[in-house]
Amino acid sequence: MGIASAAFESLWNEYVLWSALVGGFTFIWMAHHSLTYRSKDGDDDWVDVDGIEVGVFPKHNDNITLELAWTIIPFILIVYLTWISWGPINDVWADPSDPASQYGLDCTDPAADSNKCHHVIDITAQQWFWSFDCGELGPSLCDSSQYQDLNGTTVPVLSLKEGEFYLANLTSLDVTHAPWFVEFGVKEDAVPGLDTQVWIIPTCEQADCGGEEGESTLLLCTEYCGDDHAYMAAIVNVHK
Amino acid sequence: MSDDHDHDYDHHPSPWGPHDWSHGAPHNSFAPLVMSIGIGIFLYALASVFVGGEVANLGALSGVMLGIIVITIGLLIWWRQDMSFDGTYEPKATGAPFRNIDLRKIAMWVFLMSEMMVFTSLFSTYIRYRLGIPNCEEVFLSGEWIEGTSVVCFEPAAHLIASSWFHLAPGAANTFALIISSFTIVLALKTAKMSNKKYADRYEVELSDVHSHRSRKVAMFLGSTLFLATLFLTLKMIEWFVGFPTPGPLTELNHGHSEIASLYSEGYTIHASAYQHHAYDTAYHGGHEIPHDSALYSMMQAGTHPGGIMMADIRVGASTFFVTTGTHGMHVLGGMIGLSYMTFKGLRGGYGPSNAVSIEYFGLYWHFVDLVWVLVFPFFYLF
Amino acid sequence: MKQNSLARILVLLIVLGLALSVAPQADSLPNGIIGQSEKGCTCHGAVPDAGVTPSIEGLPTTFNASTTYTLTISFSGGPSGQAAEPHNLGGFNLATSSGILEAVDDTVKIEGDQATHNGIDDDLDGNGLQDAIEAGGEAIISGNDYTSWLVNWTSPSSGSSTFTLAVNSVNGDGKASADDAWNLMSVTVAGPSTGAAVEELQSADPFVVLVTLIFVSGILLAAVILYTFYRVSPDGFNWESFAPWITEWLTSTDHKKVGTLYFLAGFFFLGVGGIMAMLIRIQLAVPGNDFLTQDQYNQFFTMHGTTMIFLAAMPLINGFANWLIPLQIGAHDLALPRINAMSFWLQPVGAILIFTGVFSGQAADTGWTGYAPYIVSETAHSGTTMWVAGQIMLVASSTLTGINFLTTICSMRAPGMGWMQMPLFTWSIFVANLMLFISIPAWGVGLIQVYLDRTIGTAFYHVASGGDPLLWSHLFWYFGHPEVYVVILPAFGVISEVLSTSARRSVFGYRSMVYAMAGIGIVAFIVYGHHMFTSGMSPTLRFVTMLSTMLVAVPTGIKIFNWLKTMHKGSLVYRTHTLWALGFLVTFTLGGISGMFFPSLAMDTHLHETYFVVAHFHYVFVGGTVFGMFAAVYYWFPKMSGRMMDEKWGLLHFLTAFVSYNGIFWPMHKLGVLGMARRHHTWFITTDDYTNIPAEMASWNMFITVSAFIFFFSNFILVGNMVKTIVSGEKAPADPWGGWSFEWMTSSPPPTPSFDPHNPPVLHDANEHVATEPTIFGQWFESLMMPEDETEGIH
Amino acid sequence: MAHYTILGKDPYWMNFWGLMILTAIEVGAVGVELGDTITMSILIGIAIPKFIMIAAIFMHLYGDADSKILTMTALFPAFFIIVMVFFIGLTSPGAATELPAWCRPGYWT
Repeated sequence: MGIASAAFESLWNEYVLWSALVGGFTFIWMAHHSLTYRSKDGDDDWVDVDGIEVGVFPKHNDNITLELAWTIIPFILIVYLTWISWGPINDVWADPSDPASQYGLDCTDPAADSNKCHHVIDITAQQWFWSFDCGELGPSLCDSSQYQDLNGTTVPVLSLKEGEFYLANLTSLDVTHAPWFVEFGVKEDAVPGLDTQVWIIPTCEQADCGGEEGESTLLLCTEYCGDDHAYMAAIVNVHK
Repeated sequence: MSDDHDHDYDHHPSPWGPHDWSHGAPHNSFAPLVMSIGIGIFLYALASVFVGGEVANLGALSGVMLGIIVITIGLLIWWRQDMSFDGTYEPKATGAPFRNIDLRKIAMWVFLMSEMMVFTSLFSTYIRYRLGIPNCEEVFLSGEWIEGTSVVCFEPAAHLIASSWFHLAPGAANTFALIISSFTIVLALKTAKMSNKKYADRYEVELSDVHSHRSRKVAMFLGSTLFLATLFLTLKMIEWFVGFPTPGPLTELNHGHSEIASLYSEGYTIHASAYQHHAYDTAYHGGHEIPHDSALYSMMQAGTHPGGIMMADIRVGASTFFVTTGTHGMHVLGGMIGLSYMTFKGLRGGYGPSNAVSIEYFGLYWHFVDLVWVLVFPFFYLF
Repeated sequence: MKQNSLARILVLLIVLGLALSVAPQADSLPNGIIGQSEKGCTCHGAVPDAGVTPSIEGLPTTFNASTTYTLTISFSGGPSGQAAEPHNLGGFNLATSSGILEAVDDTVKIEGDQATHNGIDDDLDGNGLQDAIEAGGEAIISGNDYTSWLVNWTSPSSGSSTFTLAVNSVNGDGKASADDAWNLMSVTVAGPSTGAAVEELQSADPFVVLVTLIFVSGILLAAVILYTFYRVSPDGFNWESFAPWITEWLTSTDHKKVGTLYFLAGFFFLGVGGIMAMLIRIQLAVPGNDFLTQDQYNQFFTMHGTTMIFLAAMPLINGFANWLIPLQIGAHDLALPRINAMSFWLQPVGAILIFTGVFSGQAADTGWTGYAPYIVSETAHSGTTMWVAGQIMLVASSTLTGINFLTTICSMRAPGMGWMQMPLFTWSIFVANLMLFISIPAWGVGLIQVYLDRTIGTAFYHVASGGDPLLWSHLFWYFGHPEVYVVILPAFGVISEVLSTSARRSVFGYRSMVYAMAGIGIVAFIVYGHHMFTSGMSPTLRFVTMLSTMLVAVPTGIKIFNWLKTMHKGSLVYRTHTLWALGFLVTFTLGGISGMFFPSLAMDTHLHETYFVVAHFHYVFVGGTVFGMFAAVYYWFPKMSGRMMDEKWGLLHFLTAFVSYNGIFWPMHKLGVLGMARRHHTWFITTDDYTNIPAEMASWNMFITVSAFIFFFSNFILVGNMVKTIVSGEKAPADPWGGWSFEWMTSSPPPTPSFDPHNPPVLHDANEHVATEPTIFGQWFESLMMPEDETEGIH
Repeated sequence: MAHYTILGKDPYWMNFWGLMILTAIEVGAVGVELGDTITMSILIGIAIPKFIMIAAIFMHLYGDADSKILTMTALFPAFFIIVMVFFIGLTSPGAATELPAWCRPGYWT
């Protein structure tokens, strides 16, 4: 199962690496100390290093160098992780009015670069299904006229073309919903009374993108919206 | 804390009161249990009376009353235990930072911290909506409306209230009422706090008469505070719902209306999804009210806007107004409940130099309520 | 098709009735009716329109077994046929509880086991004229060009059959129009009366299960109380001695008694929340399960979250705080004992309000976050109002608790105990209460707004009037994020105490521990936006909170490393509470690390609202708070009860619970990344790889459910251990573990008063006191305070 | 209790009349048409001294032995109040794509 966006993939790998390092370091340390420095209950041969006695605040057991070390080193790691997390913000939140952004301008805009431009579609959410509106886009770029059965529920199918950039305007007619393009790793809330947007970059897992039929992926609702929340799904079809 | 009066742990006072304070704080009380049950009944019944803005079951009002009665019983138990409090048990703080300050005073200040956050939340709500929703006046002047279709906009109550002295009168009177009540309660404190000797000199009474003389005076000041608080809520009800007849000579000034119109009668309510007001009527005063530099004016001159009365959905603006001032009003109500107990206790000679701080600590709350009004008044009534 | 029992039909009818009342706003789509599910169809206007009349003809009053009937479905009324070229007239969906539906011609198709019109959309330009006609060809016959259709129905062999028909009447413009209307009808036909019908075994309604279990737990609790009463004094087992005993408990303001009451409430609701978790896990064990309907599932996860956080974790923490804070700081009681009792009693009454919905089957179904506008919408259950009311009482309770603990800790410490000599548990309770106290008014105000919206009809969250749903999210998370630290910080305090005592060292870096906790307390208020990264919150604020959220890891890291270093050169004694503390270190570190994935925006857009989040917060709530509380139970139970707990049972409890716990939540990380969304009542696996969750999820979910049951039952070992200890435990000495703070000074259990009032405890300090000039800050601070020799108090 | 006097008079009495006068000015300022900005400045300009007068004299945050530490207590929530007003009161919802340029990578390099 191909996961999410390229941005997600690289961040994920980096984070998992650091998680493993930090976690491994902590657990090895813990295992070592808890096995090395132990004694049996009832043994009297332990040394009372800090003068523990009821009603007496024990001796301080500190080391300012060490404490500063594990304040500063994690802080540096945090700064690094923040830095690498900052970069991909433009992948998920690019500014559609900025011609320099990686998704360019709206393709219908006369000023747009035809090699780097995006298409705008509308997604409307309501309890409990999605409606897609491809606007003026032709069926090869975007098609929303099909419906398909998904586990006993008829859901709409959104067909998109691989390699194109899509900007979806989200609106909700009743309560808050959120389309989650499971394979593209993006979601954004559709809030009633508010216009939000989400970038969709369709990707395929197979080289031929499922051939004629295209490759189908799942869209789920990920902001709790009432009874049939779990059935509020759609199929996203990606083709060459 | 004072070591003179240790807890006597073999002492088992009745959980219904009264309490013997020389044995320390109450060790048993039914008040918490009873009051909690009362609050539960109250909230449950209230939600049965109203559902989604409509009266669903008026019969449940009896439940609301029952809840209030149970809460009152709980309060009475609480007060019965407190009535005998004469200052013999007054623990003080040890150590930094509140060294030597009465615990009750610290607790009251800590409580006020949470009250500050309550009103900050309400003000944040107000600021967010006031800035986030287009103002009705601006919408009106922009001409982006058409008669007969409601537009969503934020109508500050101040726009209505500050438009006429008659609308402003109850709110302005309330401001003075609260300030005077703040003054009367510090007078009560001052009177209660004065040593017997000083009191006798000051008011030229015999030392033996000081107690009864002082009791009357303290009760008078506390009673005045209670009266002013009652006046505050009465005026509030007049302003919200009831209205008030204007005396004859003033009717002329009030555009010929024979009463101070309440917000309710003006249509300014939480349900006002189609609010209409002469301020948003292009025909009002023959259209002289419309500023000539506004878009609406130019549109009407050009004949692209037919004019008429703008209809507005002002529910959010009205909700913030009524709930914020209402929360303040509930605090006044809470103060009144406390004051009625204190007045009663003062009448019975319950306050003297040894426990006058009780009045001060209640006063902290009362002044805080006044402080909040200092902010609520300009932001909700004037601007 | 599944066999439907009578109960299922009834449930279906109820749900359909509900669906009628809650049917949503929706377009009328060119294809007519889509999106039908077993509870009806969800594809029309806001409310059913009585102007549209559906009908089914051809049904017998009593059907014969296995006979085929031809049914004529039709409707009249509505905007149908108003378009210039009448096509796209409407559609239908017919469901039957038993028997088989078949299409007679191409105008009808069978979807699942339901019949619907065969919609062909041939009007891509939406001008109301078929493209085929425009192109000069023949009109294409489409199922939604009719107002009546034919369907064959083959009856089952026995039982009765309920038909549910939804029709919609559209104006044919192929667009969503305000006048598109729909309606719904339902009819039941009796089956053959010959032969004794075999009663099917009916599965119990999960609600009945839950309510029964809650009552059984309540009765058990009462039985335990009676048993305790009996054991304390077998001769005095009569009303005359019972009445004052129970009165004492109902009216007591003593911090130890109130603490015990908090424990009883906390453990009771921990059990109730656990039962709900088990029902949820049964539902999720297999794909496409229908053990719970979505309606029930939504209530259960809402109540599970609410119960666990507000009615289980918080009372347990308050139980320890009540018991231990006065003992640890050497005070005779809390500052305001009666207010303390009030804090407690508001909780059970609030809990009853929250649960009123459960007993009526209409509990809140909003999630514990209760997002607007769903929470004020009419689709939310009626019990939501009571949920809000109960929470308002809990807010009041927490505020009173805050006043009490802040005042107590600030001003009632024994002589010699400065701020930097306070036990770390006291510090943790102080910081936690400060955070709770400052943050909870925001939520209280939000709750009152919602309560008023739902009752008297204010419009704070009514989107149509300009209400802003995000305001609720802001107010909720302004409180909600500090709140999650409020429940974890006391666990930090417990672990500090337990680890240092067990390692027979003083805790490493006491001061940095305190600063780290204070730092967490401050940072908590400026990070809450990370819960709203995918909402429509101000993007600038999303960015700012991304940066600040990253910072939380620093103080948390300091604490973890300090705990590890505490063991260095110590003499760690393995007792049950030590094991739980070490277990806490493992799980909390894992939970902390997984938390680092969320502030990274590009990852959060994928991980938000998935099982990865569920895994993360259960790792910190259960692996953090609950494990911390378990350590605290084993650590302080001897002090409270005066008897030692059984270490063997404790070890068994730790091993089973720790292993099964990780079995529950570790796989959830994977589930989340692979595409399992949170708060979904069901999930599917089919042969189609791409549109479904991968097949391996089925095994993982079953594994999780089994682990969950083991975890649930393993905790009865603890309950058993506690009962066993009270009844027949070994007597505990004053200081069984070798701790230094004041609670170990008094006997176990402590007398009342805990310390001799004529000889109050004084804290000594083993560190050499170096007399130095106070710093400028110290001098300034000293100048703020009342003079040392002020004996008169304030005038 | 106050241990000081204002201009030789009882501080409570002086404070009371000061507040009455300020409030009268406040109400008067709204009655006279002065334009929004001036009205707002007057309202804020008067609310602040009123606020301080009530807190300092009626609530005894001035002139008592415990005044300083209690003032600090009263000011403690200031940080949290500012955070709340900024985060809740002064932000407005928007689409993520509206992220301002200064929050984007590359802007600073």
